[in-house]
Amino acid sequence: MVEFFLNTVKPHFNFWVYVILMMIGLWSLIAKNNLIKKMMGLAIFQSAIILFYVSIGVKDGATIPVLEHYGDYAEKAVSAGPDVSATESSPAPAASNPADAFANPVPHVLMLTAIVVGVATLGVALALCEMIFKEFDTLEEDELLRKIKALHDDA
Amino acid sequence: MNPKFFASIAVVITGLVLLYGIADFPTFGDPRSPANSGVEGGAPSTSLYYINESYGDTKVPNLVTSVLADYRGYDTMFETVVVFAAGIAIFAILRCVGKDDGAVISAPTKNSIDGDHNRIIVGMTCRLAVPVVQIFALYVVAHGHHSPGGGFQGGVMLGASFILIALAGNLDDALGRFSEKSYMALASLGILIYAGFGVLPQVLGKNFLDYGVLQKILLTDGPEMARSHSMLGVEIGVAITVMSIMFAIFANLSSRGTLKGGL
Amino acid sequence: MILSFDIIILIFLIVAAIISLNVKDLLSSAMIFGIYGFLICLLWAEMGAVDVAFTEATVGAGVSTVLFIATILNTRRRSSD
Amino acid sequence: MLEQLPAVILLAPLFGALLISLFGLRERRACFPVAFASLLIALASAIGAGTRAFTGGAYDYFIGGWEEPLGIGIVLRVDSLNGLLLIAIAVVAVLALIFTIRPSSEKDEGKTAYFYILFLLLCVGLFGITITGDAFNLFVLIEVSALTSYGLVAIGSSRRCKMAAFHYLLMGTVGASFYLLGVGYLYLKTGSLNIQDINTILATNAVVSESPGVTTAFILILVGIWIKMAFFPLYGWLPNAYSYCPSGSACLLAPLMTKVSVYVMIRVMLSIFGLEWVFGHPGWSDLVVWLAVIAILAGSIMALAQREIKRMLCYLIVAEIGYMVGGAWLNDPNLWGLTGAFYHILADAMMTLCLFLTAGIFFKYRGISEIADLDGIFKKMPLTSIGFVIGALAMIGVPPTCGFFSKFYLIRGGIEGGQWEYVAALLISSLVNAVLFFRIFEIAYFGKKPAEGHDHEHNHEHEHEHEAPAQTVLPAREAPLSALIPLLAAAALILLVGIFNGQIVELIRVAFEIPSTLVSNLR
Repeated sequence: MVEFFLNTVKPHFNFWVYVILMMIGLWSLIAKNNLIKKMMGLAIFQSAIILFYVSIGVKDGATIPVLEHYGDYAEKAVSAGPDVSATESSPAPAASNPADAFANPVPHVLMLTAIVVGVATLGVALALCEMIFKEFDTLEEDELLRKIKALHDDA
Repeated sequence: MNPKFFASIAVVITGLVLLYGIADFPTFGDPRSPANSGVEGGAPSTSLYYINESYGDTKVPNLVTSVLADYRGYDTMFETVVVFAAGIAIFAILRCVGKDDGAVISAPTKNSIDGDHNRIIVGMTCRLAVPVVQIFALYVVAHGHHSPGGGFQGGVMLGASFILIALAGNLDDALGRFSEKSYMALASLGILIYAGFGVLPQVLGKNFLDYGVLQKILLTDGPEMARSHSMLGVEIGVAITVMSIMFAIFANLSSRGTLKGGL
Repeated sequence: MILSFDIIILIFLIVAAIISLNVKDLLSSAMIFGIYGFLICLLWAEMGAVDVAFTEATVGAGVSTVLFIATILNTRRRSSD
Repeated sequence: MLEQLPAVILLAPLFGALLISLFGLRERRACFPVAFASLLIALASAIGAGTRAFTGGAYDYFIGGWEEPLGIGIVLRVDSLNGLLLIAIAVVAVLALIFTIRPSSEKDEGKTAYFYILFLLLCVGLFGITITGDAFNLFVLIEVSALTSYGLVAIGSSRRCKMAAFHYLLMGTVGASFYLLGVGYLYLKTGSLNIQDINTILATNAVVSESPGVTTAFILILVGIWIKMAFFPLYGWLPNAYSYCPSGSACLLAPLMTKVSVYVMIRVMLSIFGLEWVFGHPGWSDLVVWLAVIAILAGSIMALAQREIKRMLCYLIVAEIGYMVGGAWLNDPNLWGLTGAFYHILADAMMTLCLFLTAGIFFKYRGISEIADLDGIFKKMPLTSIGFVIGALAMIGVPPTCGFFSKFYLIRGGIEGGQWEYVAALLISSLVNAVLFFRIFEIAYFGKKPAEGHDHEHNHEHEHEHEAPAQTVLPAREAPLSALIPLLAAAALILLVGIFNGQIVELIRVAFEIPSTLVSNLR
């Protein structure tokens, strides 16, 4: 058990947790009855994807992707190119490439976009929830389906 | 068929597929992984290019800002368009202009967050907090080149400051400062600023969003500084749109589209 | 990145997700969802993704919780599950 | 100026939408001309950009001028495949827009500006999906088109469209999220987001392309797109969303949304993973083709059971999706099948537009939503009926409409791939379509007046548009020009796409890199 954890789970711990969060979100998306609970499930589902992406860009011992945060790296990188060895003040353990001192910025950029998309979707969904409540006076899915079916039978 | 049973099966299958894919991932935090430094034997990944070259290209120390607003600026423009589209979709769904719809809803909501006895303290605290929040939000927008932050975060904070006014006092108070007409105009103005910074280089004979050529207009030392300044302009556009739409979404959601009463 | 910190936050994250989905009072559920957003914001900051953390703090813990609360107060507070 | 055209295609509708949101709320009459002008500009630049790709081969447009090294910026790539699709989208959008000149009722007046903004932004999203060369940018544009289509579905005043839109939103978001996740797996394995770059890495690096991570990425992307396009087991959202939304929205959504998703699937198979990689996995093709067969049969059978015109058309869309997915997945990258699938995207966009326009006209101007109420409609609305007949014949697959040629290519692909179940399903589906539409022709031409017809005909969620309780009382009145022009244009396009199928297929084959000697055999 412990060995399995150390060998299989620990090197990919973030990825395992992302799968678990994703399963929680997806399950409540399908199985929960209340529409707002469904939306919470969807939000958790999306944040799991963000967790996955951000985990891609993590480097051991790297700092945040702001060059100023790191002394005169910017000038050095520009003047000497990517071949200079790690600077003295580097907290990175024997980084062979100075670029290893910074986390990968690409997933961060992508996830900024994804978070925005997520909140936009959430807003539209909540607006739909309010309209559904106004029309049918409930947000429970089984009741809604019953009322819609009654509507259809009347017609 | 029981939906919970069905859900469990679907979720377990998805989880197994995902775990199958994880099995041969590089170790978490490995700087030599393909995403961080390129496929073995292939060209170095783009992230290395950004870390090594983007300061020379754009003179912006915050890599996320430079990638977001310049290299992948096209994405960011559509991210703003997504926010705008969501706002318009919400107005289309909720906004009721007719009079008959308003009458049903204007009944007082019984389960508001607090009673009247807290109103004065909360109101005064928020009144003091709002200017500070707004100043900080402007700082976040303007300082996105050098520190975490940028148009989107600053825009959300500006929007949140108006939401704070609406939450502490009432919605009419906030709408008095930021009316429907102005948030519609500002929302489209923001994207117009962004797209304008994209179209201007086209007029000057370069590709869409090629800020470097703007040095003739912005009178900067070289294309790098032109990119840096254009990024600031673009971030301001994003902030304006996001601020208006965030507040507009709250105003419509909290009043069920009537823009009267609120929470 | 600090692995022990990472693991602790991730475990809290799962707990917060499960609780927020299982509380029957939607208003408390939304508040716990705000806590979830804040935890995940801490996680981003700890993983070096400061810009994402900033966005998550303003959006996940801030605006989306407010939107949830606005909707819940305009609809019904109790949920059947 | 000519090299700027790929960007102009997107920018024209975007600026149109912004202009409407700045001025359209006050000046409602300005909305339509602005939208129309911007879509015409988009159409013109789509034709320009497409022509350049047809004559000079595929070319790139680097956003921001970031060319080297490949993948640091975002690139728009136009080849003959998406050149054709761009023109088709622009044409369908223009025609659907003309149909919306007259708002369907008084109550919708206040939402006119919002409707046009969403309409134009949806076009922006669809153009962007078609033209982009970046895997993540594709996700962002999918979300642009998705959010606007939720708004377009929910903008109607019927009671049920909100619930339909909510389900559509849940399914659509899950689909887009799966796609995003798949792109993440690919990014983790290859370190790139550029479609061309990923393709090169997968083609040259066997270690990467055989890893389980890439396989998972493919499965996730495929499932995500299948949810978006309503492929068989995941189609649940489509009939409600498209049949309860307003007619104006349906005429844009039904022809385009699912077809563009099919295009994305073909693009993923062709340009990201490469056909050799996809068909290098034995068994996948058979599995997907069997799913497609089930989709075709299920869609056709459920279409037979429907009483409402729009719902029947929605289930036909489910069947048509089966055609295209099955055609694209026929054995050993089957060139006939792929060509047929892509040609069917264009053909089906026109056919669906034509039929949804007719359904919209019947509903909007006569208040008819059920098949049984169509009796004698051919005599009352002869021009509308011509359009309807042409659309229906194309759906059945009668030459020289485009429906015949696409089915011809697909069936030939099925025979060459040796997948007879697909051929059989296609033939059965054509037969079912024939039964369906000839039943309607019978009712509409000879008139059938059963006593049971009046009990169930009025769904009261459509009450806002029901100005005609008894159809027989109405005088013989043709639909107005604003509805007839797009309908007849769509009908003409069905015939034109059919007659000029040789040229179109040649263009499609160029993209699949097939020597054009094969094409000459088919004529």
